[in-house]
Amino acid sequence: MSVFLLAVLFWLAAWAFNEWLVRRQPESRTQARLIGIVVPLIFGATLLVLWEGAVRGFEVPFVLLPPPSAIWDRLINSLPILWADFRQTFLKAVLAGYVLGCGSGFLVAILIDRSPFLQRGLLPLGNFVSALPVIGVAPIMVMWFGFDWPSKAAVVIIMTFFPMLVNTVQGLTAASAMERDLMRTYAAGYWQTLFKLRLPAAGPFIFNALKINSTLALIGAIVAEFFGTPIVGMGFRISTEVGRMNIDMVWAEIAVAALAGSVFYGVVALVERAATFWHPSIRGG
Amino acid sequence: ADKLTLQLKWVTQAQFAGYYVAQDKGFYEEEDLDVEIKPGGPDIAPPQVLAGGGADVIIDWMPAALATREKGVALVNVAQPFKSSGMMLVCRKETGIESPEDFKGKTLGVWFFGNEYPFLSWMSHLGLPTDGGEEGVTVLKQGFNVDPLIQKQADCISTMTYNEYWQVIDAGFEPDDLVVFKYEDQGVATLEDGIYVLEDNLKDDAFVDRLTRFVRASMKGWKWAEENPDEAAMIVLDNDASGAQTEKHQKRMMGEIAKLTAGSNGALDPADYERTVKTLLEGGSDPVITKEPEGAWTHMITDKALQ
Amino acid sequence: MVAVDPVANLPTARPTLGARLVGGKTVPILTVVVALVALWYAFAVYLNAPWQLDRYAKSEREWTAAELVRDTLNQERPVLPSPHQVMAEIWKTTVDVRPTSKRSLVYHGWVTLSSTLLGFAIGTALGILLAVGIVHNRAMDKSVMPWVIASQTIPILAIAPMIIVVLNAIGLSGILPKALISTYLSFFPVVVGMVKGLRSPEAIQLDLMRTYSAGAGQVFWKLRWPSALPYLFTSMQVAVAISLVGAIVGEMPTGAVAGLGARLLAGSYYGQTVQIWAALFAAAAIAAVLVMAVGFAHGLVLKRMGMAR
Amino acid sequence: MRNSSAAIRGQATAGDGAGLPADAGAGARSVVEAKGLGLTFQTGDGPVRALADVDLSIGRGEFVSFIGPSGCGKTTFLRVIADLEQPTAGSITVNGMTPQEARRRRAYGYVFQAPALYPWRTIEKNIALPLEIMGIGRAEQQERIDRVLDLVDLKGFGKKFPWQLSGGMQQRASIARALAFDADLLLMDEPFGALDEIVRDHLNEQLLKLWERTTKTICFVTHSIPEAVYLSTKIVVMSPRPGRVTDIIDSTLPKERPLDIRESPEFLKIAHRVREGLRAGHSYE
Amino acid sequence: MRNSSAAIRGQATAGDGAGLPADAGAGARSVVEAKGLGLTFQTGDGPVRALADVDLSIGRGEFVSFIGPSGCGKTTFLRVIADLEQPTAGSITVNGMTPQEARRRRAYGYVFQAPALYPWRTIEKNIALPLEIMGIGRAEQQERIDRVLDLVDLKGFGKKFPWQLSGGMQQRASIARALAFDADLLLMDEPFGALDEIVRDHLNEQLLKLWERTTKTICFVTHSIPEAVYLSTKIVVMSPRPGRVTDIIDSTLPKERPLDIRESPEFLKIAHRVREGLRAGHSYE
Ligand SMILES: Nc1ncnc2c1ncn2[C@@H]1O[C@H](COP(=O)(O)OP(=O)(O)OP(=O)(O)O)[C@@H](O)[C@H]1O
Ligand SMILES: Nc1ncnc2c1ncn2[C@@H]1O[C@H](COP(=O)(O)OP(=O)(O)OP(=O)(O)O)[C@@H](O)[C@H]1O
Ligand SMILES: Cc1ncc(C[n+]2csc(CCO)c2C)c(N)n1
Ligand SMILES: [Mg+2]
Ligand SMILES: [Mg+2]
Repeated sequence: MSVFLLAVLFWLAAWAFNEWLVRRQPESRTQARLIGIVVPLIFGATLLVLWEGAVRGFEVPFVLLPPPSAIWDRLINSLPILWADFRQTFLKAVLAGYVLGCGSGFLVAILIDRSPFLQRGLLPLGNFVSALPVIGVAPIMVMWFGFDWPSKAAVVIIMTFFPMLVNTVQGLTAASAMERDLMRTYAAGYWQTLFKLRLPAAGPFIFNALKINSTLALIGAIVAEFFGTPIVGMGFRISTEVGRMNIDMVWAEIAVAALAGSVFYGVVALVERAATFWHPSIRGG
Repeated sequence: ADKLTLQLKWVTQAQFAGYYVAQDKGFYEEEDLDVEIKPGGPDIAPPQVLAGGGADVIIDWMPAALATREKGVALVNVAQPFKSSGMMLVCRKETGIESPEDFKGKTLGVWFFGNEYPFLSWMSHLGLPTDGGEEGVTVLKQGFNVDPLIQKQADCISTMTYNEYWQVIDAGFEPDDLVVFKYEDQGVATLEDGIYVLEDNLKDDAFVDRLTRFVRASMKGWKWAEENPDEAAMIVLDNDASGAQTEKHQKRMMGEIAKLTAGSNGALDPADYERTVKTLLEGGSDPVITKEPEGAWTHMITDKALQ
Repeated sequence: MVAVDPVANLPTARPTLGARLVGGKTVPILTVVVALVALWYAFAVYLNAPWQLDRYAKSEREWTAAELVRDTLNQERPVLPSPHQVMAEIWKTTVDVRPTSKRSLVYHGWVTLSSTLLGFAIGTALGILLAVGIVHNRAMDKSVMPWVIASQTIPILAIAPMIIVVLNAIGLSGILPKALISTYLSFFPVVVGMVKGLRSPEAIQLDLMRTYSAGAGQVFWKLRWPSALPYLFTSMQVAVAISLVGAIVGEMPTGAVAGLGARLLAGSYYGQTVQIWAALFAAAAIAAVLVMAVGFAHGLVLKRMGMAR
Repeated sequence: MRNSSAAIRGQATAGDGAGLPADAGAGARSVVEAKGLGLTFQTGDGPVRALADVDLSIGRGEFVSFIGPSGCGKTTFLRVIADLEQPTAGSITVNGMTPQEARRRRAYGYVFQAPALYPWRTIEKNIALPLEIMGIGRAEQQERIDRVLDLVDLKGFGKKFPWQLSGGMQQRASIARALAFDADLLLMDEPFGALDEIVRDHLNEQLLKLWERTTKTICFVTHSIPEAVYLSTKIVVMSPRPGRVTDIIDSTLPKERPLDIRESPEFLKIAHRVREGLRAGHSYE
Repeated sequence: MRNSSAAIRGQATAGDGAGLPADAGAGARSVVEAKGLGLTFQTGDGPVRALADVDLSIGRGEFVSFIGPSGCGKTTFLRVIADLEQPTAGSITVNGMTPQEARRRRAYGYVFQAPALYPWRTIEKNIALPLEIMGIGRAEQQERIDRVLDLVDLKGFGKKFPWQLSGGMQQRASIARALAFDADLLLMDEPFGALDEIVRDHLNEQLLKLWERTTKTICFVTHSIPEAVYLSTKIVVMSPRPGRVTDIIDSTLPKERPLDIRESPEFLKIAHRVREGLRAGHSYE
């Protein structure tokens, strides 16, 4: 119990320290960047300390929730397995599915936009795809595309398709009336208006979808592996090791997923910064 | 009435008919018990539920239970209604597999989630690596159903005598199209569907008393089910909240289950236990358990219950 | 009147009767549906044919193309069930049985829907709250956002069973654990969208507020919130859909007792493809209705705000 | 005070007509021809009549200024010419075609009342926009950009983004954009509203020179009476809600106009007439 | 031509000072006091010096016009007073306080160069915005709204949305918004730029009346020399990049100013001086 209280104390102290850090006027760019990195790290560290404290303080059974220290132990001792799983799930299924899913969501949005007929006919049906639940779709995909990663990629495609579709459709209406009128005065064709005005204006929405999808894709691929897979992959490992009561391994795998997902998201966010630099939310509003 | 929660290993089906019968026929009530039966499902690990306090008693397979015991969750087998194993590996005949020697280079579907231990032990018995190399077998994590065999994605798949095998047959296969390897026949059978509790709880007399009554009533249920398989199946059907089970399938399953429970009065046969442990210990380079377990079973409950 | 039609450059048809039919939703939807169904039948034949041919070969039977098509479309365990099989199943499980029966899709749909809505409501509220914190507090922006992102990379669906066990261990049971899984999934799109939306006001609009020395609350309610609404609704459309996925997945570990998730699972367990597809359709239909409801609310709000031109 | 607009209709005024290319017929000579033009907006709380009964004919090579109280429909009229708004009564032709056809043929350049620059493009790129759409080569684009940037005195700001410029600079950038794209008909909606007198004089001169050199027709909305008189061959005075043409004044000033023509009695006489026409439309006094 | 601004600093000009309330000290009397003020923007391609070395003192009750070429820093200077921009050199006080404190006390009303109306609010609601923020009761809000709508001649447009108004009407709505909220210091950035001469004259008169009636201090950016001369007690002429004060002209016109004062020799003399000062800052000729 006292372990837990100590952890809480640590948390409060770290929080205060963070508050102090972010209120400082950074003297230089590097210092500002450093603060930007240190603050979330401290926050994360306090979460871990709280976790460790809670698990030890309340004597939570190991098979329910292992402490971070045990997970770390397991992590560094299982790097080869973790790497193999990562390659199978992330580098193959997630990336392929993400690219194809976002791409097809985007293309269908354009298609829908291009033809008012389809807009009225296809969009309501697009909503249909939105919630095809993984657990329903995954077995079907295994049936169609086999046990290996293509079936997982297919699940990822289905999961990422809809957020992209909705956001792109909404984004394509984001250009203001006057901006559009300008294009009309040039008698710009559909595609010119699209590429020179409406897509740039839709940028913030599209990146929204890309960000949401970066985490959805990972979840989708992992869950899809519950429904048949060769005996490698992050989802395979998680479900197998739960059954074997190796919960520390499960969390080690989750840690890898979290790291990969965060980096993935971070990369998308960086690209967003560069591509939609003009939007008030990035210019600093 | 005393409350007691039972966590099943899998969804509501005739595999657990004894417990549903005991509840439905009032056997638990007669013992002054108020039993809640929690169906399981894929990814529900009964030992975890037990450790988390979500259940007092669980149904599990012995290999998984022993492995869990090594992980620090002290499971103890207090009763064993299933005498024999229902596990089989079913292969399509056209793959040319006739005996275990032919497995080399083939693709086999296996259940994981703690159900893979019997299979792994068997393979190490045969000296077949399971890493997908030339010299060994390629293993697929098989989903819930028999599709991999039907779709020819796997050469053989795991089945239970009482369930998946019949699904293969229902899918249009003739028994002649199939080659079946029963774990029992291969000498690698391990005990299935036992009743387990936490070791610490056995020190509590009140709990032991409740447990005794539970086992007694449950065995009564099982014996009733063995004698009235069709009615038992209907009871199971009534308890299936998903509304997905069919009468034909459950009746057939009950028939097969009765063959597995036959010969058990509920008390664990130490010989069966020894055989299971031996099989598991022989798991080659990566055995399921590393040392002979101690205190993993007891007759304390069954002795009292079956007086 | 002002030209804001996204396809303003296309020749605008005069509203004749035919055009009005085409201009409405009925004809387009019907056309697309018919096209999809045709495609579906074609695929069903293609995907189910190998097994059927196998059958014919085994029974050494002569067959014609018409027979093949008929048989592939009416298998008991098809790889891809044909539309009429799925429709028949849906009909059987919705109309032919009492809605309260365990065999009724209506019953299972309701079980799923209720935890979806609860989870969605909590998730949206949580997402908005977090976004507000992130936009207003630098410490939160810097420290929480990265972890919100990391939280989503935890495959919650994968550990949903564990979560439920843990929640049960601390005394939460019933609909709430399932709803919490929906919440966990659905709050994220809301956070991402709302952070963007709350930051979308133009500099000059914020400057105006500064000149009034408006408090943070006033800036929020009078400027940031209205500007963020388009982002909020778009995010909510995504969130409600994911929420349903979460609810369905959450049903697996509750012992697959009831709900569309249980239905899907039972379907896969017994290789009942038709049943799977029926449940899938029910889920998709619920999703479509929910998404459209959110979209409809969006339209209403925009209209009230005078922004729908 | 109020001229019968019917009297003016069809009349082929074109300044003193110097240097105009001989054209096929009188019909082709008239660039804009409006007859009984009316436009009513449907708004939430009832219809707003923006234009009513406008009869107007603008010949090739004319410089027509529109002047009238705020909200009287000047912008609306320009937008009708540009096919950005559909009239609800009467008829209008542009170059003898419907406005839509004319727009399709890129008959005009339009300077909006607000700058309408795209925030994701630098000033240079904003000016290049119509040129890109019309498929003009890179080298020529650059040349034109340099020329017009120089013309509006924004040299050195080509690489800046719109939000980094002052209001007047943005306005000038949007003028530059319309000039870069060399249309025969220029529609300018208060282009010099945000500029100081000196720049304005300068740009007035430049615009006159440009107009003299080429055979452009210019429709020019302004609020400055001297500006209208100085620039135009024809001044259209409008009355408020619903916008009607109350006076059409043909300028008697010579085509050659030094800045100090603004002190000539001729000039002051016209200016007085415009002012009177304008005042009649107002409710004050 | 260039006055030494140092000579002017501290001098407590206030027109002919008629009817000003006696104030505690000279410090309190000076509403804006800038010393050596400078502001440099950091942009992607190097710094832009918007203001340099501005020394200026504005007394209570003064009407100060700022005039200068486009992009010279007028807006920037107003924004510094309003605490919307932080100076990078020198110092400035508003009512003897830092601009921030002054802003917190709602010391001023600001009319932006662009209308900055919120698109989701009707005109009435836009005008009500500052009143809501300051917690003024419903009934009084409505009364004030009606009054200012009348003042800017927008009666009957209160229920319209901004995009349903013409450019000039939007501009007037934004003036009305600033007037509804009754601050002692008014900062107006080209408020009448988009209005025709008649309305402009009318509003000029109204503004003068308002200023005479109350003891408001007004900072007024304009591009119109006559407007500046007609309205001001002090005219600040600025030079372009970096914006410096090149001339400060104290008006010798009487406080009572009928419109035809604009033909008086006195008036023309001042206007001439302003024009010269302005011209010096331009590169033409
Ligand atoms: N989209 C619209 N919806 C409804 N009413 C509109 C719309 N656009 C303009 N109006 C109305 O039409 C009338 C004319 O507007 P217009 O913009 O043509 O005026 P204007 O002469 O250009 O004025 P200004 O000099 O102020 O720019 C105004 O009363 C305005 O309220
Ligand atoms: N946010 C900014 N970033 C970079 N440069 C800026 C920014 N705002 C203004 N500038 C620069 O500062 C200078 C002064 O701008 P300011 O808006 O004060 O001019 P102004 O006198 O108001 O001009 P106008 O009469 O055209 O409105 C300009 O050169 C402009 O490019
Ligand atoms: C994910 C998954 N895990 C395990 C099993 C196997 N299983 C556990 S209990 C039981 C009894 C048979 O009815 C069976 C087969 C499965 N099918 N799917
Ligand atoms: Mg206008
Ligand atoms: Mg300015």
